[in-house]
Amino acid sequence: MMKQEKATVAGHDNFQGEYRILRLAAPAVGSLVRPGQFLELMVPRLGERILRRPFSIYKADAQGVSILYKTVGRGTDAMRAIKPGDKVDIVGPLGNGFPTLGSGKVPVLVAGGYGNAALYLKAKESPAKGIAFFGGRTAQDILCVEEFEALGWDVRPTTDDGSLGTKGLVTAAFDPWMAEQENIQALELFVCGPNPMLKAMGDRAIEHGFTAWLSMDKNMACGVGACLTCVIKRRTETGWEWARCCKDGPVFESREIIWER
Amino acid sequence: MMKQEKATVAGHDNFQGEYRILRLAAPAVGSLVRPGQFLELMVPRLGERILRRPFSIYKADAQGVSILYKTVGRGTDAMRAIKPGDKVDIVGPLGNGFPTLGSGKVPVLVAGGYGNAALYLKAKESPAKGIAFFGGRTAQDILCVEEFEALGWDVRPTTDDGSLGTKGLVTAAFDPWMAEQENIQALELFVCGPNPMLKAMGDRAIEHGFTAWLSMDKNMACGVGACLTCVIKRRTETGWEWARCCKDGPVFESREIIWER
Amino acid sequence: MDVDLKIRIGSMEMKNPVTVASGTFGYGPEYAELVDLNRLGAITVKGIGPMETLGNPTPRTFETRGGMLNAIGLPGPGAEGFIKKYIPFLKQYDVPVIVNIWGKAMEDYGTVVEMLDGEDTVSAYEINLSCPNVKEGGSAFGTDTDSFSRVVELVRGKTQKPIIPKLAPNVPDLGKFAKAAEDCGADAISIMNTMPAMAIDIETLEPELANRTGGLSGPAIKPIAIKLVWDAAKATNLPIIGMGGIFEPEDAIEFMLAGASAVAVGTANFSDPSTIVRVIDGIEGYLIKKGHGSAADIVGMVKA
Amino acid sequence: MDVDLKIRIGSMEMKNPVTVASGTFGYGPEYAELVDLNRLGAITVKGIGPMETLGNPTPRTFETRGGMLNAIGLPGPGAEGFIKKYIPFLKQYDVPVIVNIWGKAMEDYGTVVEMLDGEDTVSAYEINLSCPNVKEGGSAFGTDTDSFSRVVELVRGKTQKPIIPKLAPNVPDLGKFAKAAEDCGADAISIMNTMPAMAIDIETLEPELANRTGGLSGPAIKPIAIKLVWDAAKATNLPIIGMGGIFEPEDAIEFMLAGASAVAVGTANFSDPSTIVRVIDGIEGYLIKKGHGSAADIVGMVKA
Ligand SMILES: Cc1cc2nc3c(=O)[nH]c(=O)nc-3n(C[C@H](O)[C@H](O)[C@H](O)COP(=O)(O)OP(=O)(O)OC[C@H]3O[C@@H](n4cnc5c(N)ncnc54)[C@H](O)[C@@H]3O)c2cc1C
Ligand SMILES: Cc1cc2nc3c(=O)[nH]c(=O)nc-3n(C[C@H](O)[C@H](O)[C@H](O)COP(=O)(O)OP(=O)(O)OC[C@H]3O[C@@H](n4cnc5c(N)ncnc54)[C@H](O)[C@@H]3O)c2cc1C
Ligand SMILES: Cc1cc2nc3c(=O)[nH]c(=O)nc-3n(C[C@H](O)[C@H](O)[C@H](O)COP(=O)(O)O)c2cc1C
Ligand SMILES: Cc1cc2nc3c(=O)[nH]c(=O)nc-3n(C[C@H](O)[C@H](O)[C@H](O)COP(=O)(O)O)c2cc1C
Ligand code: FES
Ligand code: FES
Repeated sequence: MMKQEKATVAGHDNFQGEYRILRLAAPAVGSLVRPGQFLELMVPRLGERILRRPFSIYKADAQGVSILYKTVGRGTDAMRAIKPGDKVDIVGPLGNGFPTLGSGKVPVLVAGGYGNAALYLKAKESPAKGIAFFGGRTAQDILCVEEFEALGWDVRPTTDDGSLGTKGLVTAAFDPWMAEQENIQALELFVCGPNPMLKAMGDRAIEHGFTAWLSMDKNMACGVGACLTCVIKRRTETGWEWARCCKDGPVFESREIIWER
Repeated sequence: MMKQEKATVAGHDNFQGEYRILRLAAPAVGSLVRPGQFLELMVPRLGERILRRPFSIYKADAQGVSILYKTVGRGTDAMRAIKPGDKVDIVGPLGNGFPTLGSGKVPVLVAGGYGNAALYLKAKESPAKGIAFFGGRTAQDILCVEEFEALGWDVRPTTDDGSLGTKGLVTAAFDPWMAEQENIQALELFVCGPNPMLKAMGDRAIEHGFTAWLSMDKNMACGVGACLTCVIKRRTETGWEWARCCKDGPVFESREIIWER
Repeated sequence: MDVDLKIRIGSMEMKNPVTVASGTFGYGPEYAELVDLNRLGAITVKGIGPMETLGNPTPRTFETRGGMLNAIGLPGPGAEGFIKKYIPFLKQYDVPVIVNIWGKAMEDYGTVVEMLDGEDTVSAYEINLSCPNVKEGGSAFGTDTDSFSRVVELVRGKTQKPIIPKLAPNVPDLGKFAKAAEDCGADAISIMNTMPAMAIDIETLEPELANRTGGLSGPAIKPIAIKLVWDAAKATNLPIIGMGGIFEPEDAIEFMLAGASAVAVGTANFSDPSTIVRVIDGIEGYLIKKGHGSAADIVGMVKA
Repeated sequence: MDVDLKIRIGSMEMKNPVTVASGTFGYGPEYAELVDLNRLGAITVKGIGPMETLGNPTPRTFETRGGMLNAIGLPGPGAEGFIKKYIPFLKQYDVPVIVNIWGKAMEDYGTVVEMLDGEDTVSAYEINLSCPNVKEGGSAFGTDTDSFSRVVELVRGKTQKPIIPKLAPNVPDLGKFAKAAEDCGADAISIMNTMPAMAIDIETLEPELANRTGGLSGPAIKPIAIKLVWDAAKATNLPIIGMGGIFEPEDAIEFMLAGASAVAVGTANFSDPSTIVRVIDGIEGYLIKKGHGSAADIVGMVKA
């Protein structure tokens, strides 16, 4: 179930590093959210640009939702001007979200960039807590560590410059840890981050026989499954078909995905 | 001489009724202004609309300029969001402005709406002071009365609803006054206001043989004489030619103008 | 005051003049949670070919100033798939369904209609003769009056239901196509499809769309579409379904004044799913304000 | 690092690839206080016909989402008036002057050239075969390859100076016109003129332009123009002057990657008179950043 709602901005602040947090009073959308879902936001005063922008839902409750975002282009730049009290039109919650943890499975979170935000609700909801691998360029890019720790997760940061945790990509921490696991096949990964990270984790899942749920990041236009912009190739018995990241995803199991460039 | 300048907003406040005053630190433009000139302002954050908006220069000095404006559409609506400290791109001063008062002439100002603002510098500069007829819908629409009085002008307001001065159009005060004048031909009118007011004054000037400088209001695109959008028919010896309000005007003597619809 | 919003296109009666533009509203279910489908004058579905098709590689869309490019390229379930997957859903609503059809070869148009014509739920066919995003067929049929007429005649021969050729905008004289549609027995025409267009990423030197070129839609093209509707209205008496950048009720009214009997909301669905309902209500409000008894009254009323 | 910005069109050398779009920059003096004219690659003046003309009634322009409509309608001093009023001014600058010419009848194009050709200050002719705003001639010549070729041949016969037909965008296959221009001895082609368009005031029911229809320009049309340049570049080896919605240096670079050797800044002049200089500097900066030695290097470099 999705809704279109004129949300009232309850707060808009710097969060950490280049990220800002936008808190929206949006009871209709807020009360429907499952972990891993996203919303489509109409950026106010962006007259010349006509499409909504998708953002993962960081937190949600019966009062509303919040998102974490970074300025990367015109839309996210114009978002900086949003003020408490403004009205912001959102459509959500969208997408399938993450499935619940399989019985007997060992949950592992892997995230980079806004992926940390996308995994927070999953981390909270998960009956079992485990290890979370968070990657970023510098310490500034690793979001929400204390929050995940407060939920009972063992957070293992990696940074490109070594300013926090292990130096290197997320795999630099994940691979040695994985090598130590006795029952690799019991692992169930929930991954959200840039495409190379998704692919790296997907490849390992297939090679080592564990489960990896990957939240795919594709440019979107409608966000509801109507326009067929956001498709990825999904394996079928006879070959492949297009699957829409916004509607059929954004979460797919690694074996479903046929990677392109 | 005209300049393009990134002006800094020094102030932006309610002025009176529906009018707001925008004060710009703009030394390059400010120091060049003659009475009756205007500027073209690029409205910030109006992405989908691409043209500048013309505004009469209300006040000007070596520090900058100010304008008075009313919200009538998208551009002037977006202008409401301008904050002190913002940068606003302007081109000006533009147009010919009002000529200096002829020797032995009796100056009369006639204005409606933002015309009051457009005449302020003229009122100030004029060596002789005289009578000013200001028309508006209600008392709220008659701007700057005290200011003109402080400069030594005898202000005669008219309002459609009688809430200030004579009830009726500006002609309701002007016509009886004119009838009393001994040397009508010595009158020299400086008029800025809506088209019907311009035409009414122009007709009287021609009928009674006095001079009337009319500041014409025509939609503009470039503001500098390049696009030929803002033309009006100007009488020539053999017939007529188009004259550009932005460059050849906005001020024309009543006899030059051939009125259309 | 009561106003009559009904519009008739051949045997199809629309309860109001507002439908959706093919390809911007899926097949019906996609927006059903956000939009009360029973409010619509008609539902126009994404283009259906004779067989299942995959469409173009990604990226398939790109946002531009005041518009967007798309090169979706007509992926879809094909006529059989459409009947199986979507007819049961669409049946539930009290809204005529316009199926947008396309083909790679001329015969394909006939084949789709043959496959669909038995379905009562299908109320009319919009014939896509103007898709800029498929190599074969598509646009080529729509920019040459001979092949245009042959396709329309072929479809006319296969069905009693209303047929609505959708015209290509990139021709110097749209009136000829409007006239040809009339001569070949069409019941209405749709104007316009997207405008062929392109964007290039100056950092990577790659076109922004995998298909390289695409079609421009959205507010940017509205003035082009209004002009084409006005041109066509002078050339034919057929009802016109006008579209291209309708984002506000005022836009829809502008199309009707220019000569459109009905309008379609396209790209605006992505931007604001409430557009369709706002447009329907806005047209009604305008008719009341201006003292008109029916939507048909304002069609072509522009003083020009 | 030194980059070579020079571009050559026939015998005309431009010190950089940036000119202005005819009709958006007057005849030179209008922007001279705001823009250092000596920086320009060339000045393209407003359309000049054989005789003084009045153009269309007002309103002549109207702003739309991401663009504007104009139906100025080619008022101007005529060839003789132009020589008297503007040549003395233009002579002062070290910038080639491209005179945009037009005619109501085919012969008019020849007449203008005969009248202007003795002036050394006139460096080249841009042949307007695509003005949507005049009844006779204009667009009609630009949408039919036969009359297009006849006009170009006629002009070719009258002058040794470079001639640059300006193409109409509302044709299904621009390549044919590009090819025809080449075959008739043109030195370059300009792409694109405005797109035929219209807007209606829904309160008064009047078209927003007195001429009823006009031409759409500005950012809205840029993706259409890029596509047309790309099409034409495949069909001809002639240099292309690309225009349509260039507001930022990145837009100009996009045109060059698509295949334009030079570009023209049009509607953006109204919006921001500093655009031309920013575009020239921006192209230079891009070439340096990307390690190119000359502007010509990036022409048509799109990976498509
Ligand atoms: C399901 C989903 C969830 C997302 N969640 C978040 C989130 O929680 N926080 C957050 O900050 N961002 C998130 N994003 C990315 C966000 O949508 C983009 O950053 C935003 O749309 C960019 O808009 P813009 O107008 O600022 O950039 P544009 O001007 O459109 O583009 C600027 C640059 O960003 C790139 N870009 C645009 N869209 C995307 C995209 N979807 N993915 C990667 N690059 C893109 C462009 O290619 C370009 O290089 C999410 C994207 C998706 C698809
Ligand atoms: C030389 C000159 C000086 C001006 N000085 C002032 C001034 O000092 N203060 C002030 O408030 N306004 C002034 N104006 C009018 C001002 O330019 C318009 O109000 C403004 O451009 C409207 O922009 P918009 O985007 O808000 O309206 P739009 O959305 O463009 O239009 C909204 C409505 O306003 C009308 N409109 C647009 N432009 C004009 C115009 N030029 N004249 C009359 N109606 C118009 C439209 O037809 C429409 O009905 C001046 C105009 C000119 C030509
Ligand atoms: C994403 C997308 C997909 C489209 N798919 C189709 C299609 O399958 N068949 C068709 O005839 N038109 C298709 N169109 C064109 C629209 O139906 C419409 O003619 C065009 O977008 C102009 O209207 P708009 O500006 O309101 O979107 C598509 C447009 C878009 C944006
Ligand atoms: C106000 C105006 C007047 C124009 N006059 C002419 C003209 O006289 N001759 C001509 O060939 N093109 C004329 N054009 C078209 C432009 O030269 C250019 O082809 C078109 O505007 C697209 O570029 P742009 O989007 O950068 O403005 C005119 C355009 C505008 C906006
Ligand atoms: S974004 Fe439209 S189908 Fe996914
Ligand atoms: S507004 Fe362009 S000539 Fe006056």
